[in-house]
Amino acid sequence: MTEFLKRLLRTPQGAIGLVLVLLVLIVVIFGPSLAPHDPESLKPLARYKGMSAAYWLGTDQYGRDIFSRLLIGARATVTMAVLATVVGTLAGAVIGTTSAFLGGRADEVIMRTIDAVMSIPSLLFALLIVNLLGSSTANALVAVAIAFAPGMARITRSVALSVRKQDYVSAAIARGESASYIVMREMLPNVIAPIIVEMTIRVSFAVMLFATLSFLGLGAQPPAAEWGLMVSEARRYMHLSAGILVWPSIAIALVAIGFNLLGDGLRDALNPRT
Amino acid sequence: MADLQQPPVLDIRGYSLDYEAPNGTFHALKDINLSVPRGEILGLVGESGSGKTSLAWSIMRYLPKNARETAGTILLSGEDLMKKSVSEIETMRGKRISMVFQDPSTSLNPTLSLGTQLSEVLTRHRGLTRRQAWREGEAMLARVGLKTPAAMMQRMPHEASGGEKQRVVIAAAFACNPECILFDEPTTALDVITARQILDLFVELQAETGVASLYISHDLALVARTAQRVAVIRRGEIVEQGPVNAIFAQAQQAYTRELIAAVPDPRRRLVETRPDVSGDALVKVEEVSVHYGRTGFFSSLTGTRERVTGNRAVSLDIRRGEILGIVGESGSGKSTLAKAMTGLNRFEGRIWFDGRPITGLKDMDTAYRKDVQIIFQHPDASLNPRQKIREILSRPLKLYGSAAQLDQQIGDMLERVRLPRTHADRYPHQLSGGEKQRVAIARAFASRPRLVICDEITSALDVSVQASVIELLLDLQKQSDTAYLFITHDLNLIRQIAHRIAVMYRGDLIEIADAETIDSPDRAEYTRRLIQTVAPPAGATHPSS
Amino acid sequence: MSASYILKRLMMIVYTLLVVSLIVFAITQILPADAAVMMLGENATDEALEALRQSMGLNAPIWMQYGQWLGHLLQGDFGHSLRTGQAIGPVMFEALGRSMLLAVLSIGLMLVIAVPLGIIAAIRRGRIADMLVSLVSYIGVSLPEFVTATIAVLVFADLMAWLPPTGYVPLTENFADGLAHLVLPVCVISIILIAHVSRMVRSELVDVLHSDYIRAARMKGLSSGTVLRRHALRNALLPTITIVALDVGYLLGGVIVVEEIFAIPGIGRQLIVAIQARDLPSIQAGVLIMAATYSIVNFAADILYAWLDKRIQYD
Amino acid sequence: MLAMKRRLFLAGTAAVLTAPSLGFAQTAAPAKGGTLRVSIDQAASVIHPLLTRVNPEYLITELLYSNLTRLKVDMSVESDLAESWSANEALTEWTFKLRSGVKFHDGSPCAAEDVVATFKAILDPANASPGRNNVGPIADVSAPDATTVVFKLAAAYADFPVSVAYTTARIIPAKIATGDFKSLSTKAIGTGPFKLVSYEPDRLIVVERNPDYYDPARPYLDRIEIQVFPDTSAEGSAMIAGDVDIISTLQPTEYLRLDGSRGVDVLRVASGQFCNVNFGCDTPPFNDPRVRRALALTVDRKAMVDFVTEGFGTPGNDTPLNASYRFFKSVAQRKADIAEAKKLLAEAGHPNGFEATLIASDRPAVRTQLAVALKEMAKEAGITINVQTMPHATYLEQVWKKGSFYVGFYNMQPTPDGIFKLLYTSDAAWNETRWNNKAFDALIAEARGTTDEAKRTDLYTKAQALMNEEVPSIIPAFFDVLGAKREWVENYQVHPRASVFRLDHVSLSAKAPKRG
Repeated sequence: MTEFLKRLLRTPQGAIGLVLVLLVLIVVIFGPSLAPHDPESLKPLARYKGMSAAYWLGTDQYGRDIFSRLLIGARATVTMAVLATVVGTLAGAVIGTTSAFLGGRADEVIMRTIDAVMSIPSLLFALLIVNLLGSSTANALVAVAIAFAPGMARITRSVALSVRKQDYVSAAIARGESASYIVMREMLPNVIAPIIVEMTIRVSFAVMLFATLSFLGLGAQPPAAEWGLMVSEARRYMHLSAGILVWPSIAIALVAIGFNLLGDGLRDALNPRT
Repeated sequence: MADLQQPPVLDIRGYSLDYEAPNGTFHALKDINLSVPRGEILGLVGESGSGKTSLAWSIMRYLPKNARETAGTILLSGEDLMKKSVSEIETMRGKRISMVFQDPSTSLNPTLSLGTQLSEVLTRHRGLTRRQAWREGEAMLARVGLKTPAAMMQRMPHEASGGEKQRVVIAAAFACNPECILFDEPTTALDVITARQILDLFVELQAETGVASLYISHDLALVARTAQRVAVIRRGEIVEQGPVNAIFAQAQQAYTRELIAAVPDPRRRLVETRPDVSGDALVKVEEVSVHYGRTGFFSSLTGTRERVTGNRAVSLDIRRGEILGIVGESGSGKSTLAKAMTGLNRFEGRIWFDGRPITGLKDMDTAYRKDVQIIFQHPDASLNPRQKIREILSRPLKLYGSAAQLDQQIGDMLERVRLPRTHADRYPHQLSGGEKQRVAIARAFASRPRLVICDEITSALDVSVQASVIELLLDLQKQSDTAYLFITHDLNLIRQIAHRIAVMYRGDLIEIADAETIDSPDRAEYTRRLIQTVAPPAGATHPSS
Repeated sequence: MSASYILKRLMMIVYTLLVVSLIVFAITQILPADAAVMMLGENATDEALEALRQSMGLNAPIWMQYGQWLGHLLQGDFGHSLRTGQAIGPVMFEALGRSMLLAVLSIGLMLVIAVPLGIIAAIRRGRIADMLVSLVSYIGVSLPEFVTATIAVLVFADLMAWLPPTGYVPLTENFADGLAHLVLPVCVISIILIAHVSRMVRSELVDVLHSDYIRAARMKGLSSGTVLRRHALRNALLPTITIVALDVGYLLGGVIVVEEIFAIPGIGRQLIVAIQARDLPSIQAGVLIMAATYSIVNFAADILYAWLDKRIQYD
Repeated sequence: MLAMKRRLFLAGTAAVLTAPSLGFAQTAAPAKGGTLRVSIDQAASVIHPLLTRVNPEYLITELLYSNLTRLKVDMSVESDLAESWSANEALTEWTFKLRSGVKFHDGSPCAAEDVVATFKAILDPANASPGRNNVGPIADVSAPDATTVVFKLAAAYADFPVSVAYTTARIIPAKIATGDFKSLSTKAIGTGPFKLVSYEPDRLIVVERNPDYYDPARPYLDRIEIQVFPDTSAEGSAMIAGDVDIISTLQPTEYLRLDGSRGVDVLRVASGQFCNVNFGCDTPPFNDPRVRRALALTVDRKAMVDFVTEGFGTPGNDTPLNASYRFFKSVAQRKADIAEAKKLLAEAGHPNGFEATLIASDRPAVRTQLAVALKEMAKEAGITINVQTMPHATYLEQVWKKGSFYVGFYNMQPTPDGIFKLLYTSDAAWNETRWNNKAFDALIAEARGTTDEAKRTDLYTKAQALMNEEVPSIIPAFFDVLGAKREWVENYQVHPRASVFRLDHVSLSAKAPKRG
């Protein structure tokens, strides 16, 4: 483990990514207790304030402290993105691994169907699902997870197929092991590493997908401090105070970059070639 | 023959090479002294990791960034290659010194025609126009024994066979009449008969051009047949060098002697027992055919069928306690039978095991599984890298036997294959290749099986390791009277250990013969060609026997 | 590549569209909206609604409605919009044309920038140039389109006044003005793709440069330039075709947001309006057309790839 | 604030108007010609003049069609197709005299039978015209001769000439009104100042001057291009860049942005447009007036005006009337009083407050802003409000008129009667609060038949007081109607009704860019 960490920290991507993601995690965990102001209380006299000692990043259209909102919103934003990605990945991983293990007709039908689903752009798919379920954070989560699942199924399957060809799986079959043992104990642990890399990178896509859903009015609900919602609400007020738009954008960008870098770093660390 | 009056074409003096790794410096080559005069083939023999390929790249001046050359010189006809600039080296490569690689299917660019890849050497170094180079290329292909050179020039790599591709690579290496050519295991990726043809071609061309050749190989037998002199390299150091005959006759170093002893020699039989021929055979294989590939859903709609035959109606039997060898080239269907018998492939026909009919996966119950075990070629692949040895070895115990006193049993299993009990807590990647294969063997023997299928289990191992694994297998066989189905492409090896040998060719079983009489002249034509091709090293004697 | 391969791929497209049609039909059936209410509005009487439902066949079993819908589709009839009453087919295809113009320009711009960036990064692997290219990529993929679009309009239209901020002018109407209106949206769409494709080109090229045949080509004494041009680039760039085709899916999604902000009446905008207005036939048609576009682009990419890469053998 | 002219218009006479009577000095005759670009903030999905539902659609049908009368900026009516009109003593029968020689765009004459057919079509439930509830209590309509139309009303209605100016009471040819009614969804045959050139609902609607318009002087413009901008920020950018000449509906934030931009005039008029928080008065806990009043008492109306309108508005007093309406007299302004609110809650059996989900559709954005602000204000009194936003279409389908706690948004109506009858009487077209207060109904009905201005004002004031007491909906703020135009656009004013645009009076100055 420590050796792996060393490998990860050796690449600049891995090092910066890890630092950024750790920073984000700290904010997620301790953000609410660190926030200097109530993120929801309206202050008619303190609207559109710039950066100051009292309001580090200024205030928004309702006079709410942007810094506090960012600290508290991290939980909604990052947790949601991670959760949606994890759920989507798990669903995809189960479908992909099962399809690879079943092989034959079943595999072909599953994969063609997955292809078909993937021909609907994931944003559009998410839009349809949120419309179907009604707009709320939880539904957006489901939508993003569903939108991610086919892609992850595809990736998992290709990894799983290469694992399935490995002799240790043949050995397990020849030994007469049960299908569930083979999938769970022999295949999955070896499929997981590349999946984690892909998943890490997808967290940043999820953050953006959530933000975009919020922009289209289908994600988190006001007055939530979800960052994507903050940005999309801020678009209307950006000419009055740029900070409302800029700070949450930077926050989103940092998370996206952090997970992207970490994913690339993990990939390099797991790949003996580089 | 070597011209000893001239200074050597390739002269390496006191050369040392280090690699800077994150966890310290790795000394890849230490004080190497080698020289190859014009007209000579110097064989460089070493096991994997010995540094023989590093040396080749040093000579070609193609080293990774973390390489540090700490001492020595590399001279080509007296010019110090280490002092040449990049562009000077680029004009020398291919023209004055060239290289032939192990696997022609990866060393040729898949998207360029063979002709393009051959003629580009000529346009680059001999200043020919593209048209001239193309014509010259056709002539070269004729020279390397290709039947239709004009057509071959037009072909893409995937449209040519391995042997044909390697001939093109050799043609390119000889194209500019270089002073020196490095051959890096040029036949390892080829089938035995093709390999022999390529080797013959190389020897012929070498004699014709008198090029100084460094022939790098792990195969001592092969080197002995090709080279005039041989150098043995081990852990970055030249252990011993000298004329082939001298080395084989009286090796000075123990390591060299070990290497020589490990080379399989059919004249030295390792089994004395004979299987019990009375009573029924343990396994009877009746008309078993295997077809690969399946008709896809969409293909079936469009009427395309995609089926490849792996085995055609193979029939044979294995007696109790017998070692039955199966030999054949890659693609001959020898592993297919193993997969059919272990339920990894569907098959048609019937297999009788101990009087019980097995027609497919559904008949392979726990009792059958317990009795029939398989060991694979690559221990790296057959041991799950995420499981500890303990878990790997516990599976057969849990599946077939009693899982009581697991640790005790696992320890005993490790000892049976001559591994320390403490290895149970290790992961596969913490073991060497030979150790891993021993673990795989231990796993197979855990259930006290009556038949163990060994699918090329030694071909990924170095010769010395191979010898010890074979010894272990034979010992286990003696103890438990297990029957082996021993699949290999190495005829010499199987002639040492098998009772009977089945020869397969392109999915067909050619014949089954007693190991001792396999070289009799009234064998099938293919068998005879095979025997001829892999004749044991002529001058070799066996000091240890 | 044989005719039967092409036939097989075409049948996959048919299957894809069938699955998509089922999904989209299912979703639109469950969507909380009553087509009759959508058509007649909030002021309709119950009798009028019932009469309309009857005439639209909304009271028939779902599978029959699906069959009817599919039957009309096969005759090229996408039905009429519940919102505007116009025939959907012509409207959607005209919108698709505008989106495709946007998409093609974006892909073009992306290729012109991303491929050289990827090549530079691969050759200069681990050096400053590589880091810079990575940095650009990371920033490119770090912001959602609606933010980049907002910033782009703010900077290049409002502040600098170099470009028209928004709107759509058909190229046939006024070519220069039409093109000027497309610059910002095309740039916004390209950014994420540039990041993705330049990284793919880089990693493909790095892989190829590490391959045996590149080493073999070097050992023939070919200069680095020749090796790169003749041996490496072709092999590294071929897979880009497939990647770009797969990115079309992402592009079609991005188009939704970009068209919304830049007021481009493309298919993405049509879909958003349709979804917001619960215009079910338009949603169905729009999603189906998008999926078909994606499938056909990928089919074309496969054919192109196979044509360029002789190695690939199809049954 | 516009000074409202108040005069009774029982009978109007059609002076031939050469200039709009807007109360400001007309410097020179308007220049003729030119192309005007107008932006709208959502697609104009419907151009059927009897079926339109939103402001951008009204803008288009106003250009293409005529009513019998039309609203001026001061909310009084002037002649359109009708030259003059009069009523009987009881205000139950109204006679309109039509202009002669008016032609539809297809060249056919427009006569009384067309008017009759149009109103019959509006009233036909099968056509589901939104105007059915807004054109007054018409019992019968007939055409004694080619230029006379007589309306018989079911009850006295003083505001009838205003109600025929309603946005969906545009006159269409009789052969369409009785024949292929739907055909006007994609084409336009009206008598309006402009003719339809092209119609792409989501992008661009183009109209050109109708040379046969009944007033030879108007319109001044040759052509109007109406462009759809789904994104308000982009719309503002287009105005700054000079790509559009008029923004028909402007958000307060964009107003602040455009204010001071070179070449741009921002426009503002106080209005009776408002957002309200509707209670289902038949659903607990909102069936208790004390609960409704308690919530109303939590609202800091001044702050609300700031939050929701950026200051472009006026505080509301939980009644739909304000100074922009005729017959308005203010009742005592409600102020935030948390202590009183808590007391009322305790009396109503909610000493610890209560929890409720407030639904706000996503368009326009002020609904959400209002909900968020209310959530915070109500917190003080221990009321927990969860805000739920949803797409407008879902809202219309699932919540509007059905929900019991949601945010509404309404244009100013031409008359007090218009707004009360639209939303608050028991027989209101959209009786979303289900308040069903008989005393209130009686007051409104009485006012309908009253011509005396003072008496009418008194009746409406009583109605207001009743609403203020019972609070069927909280009306925390009224919005100013905002707009913007380029300097070169002349004679354009934003209309407090927000759905009236009068672009036929607009002209372009010499500074305007020439457009092909």
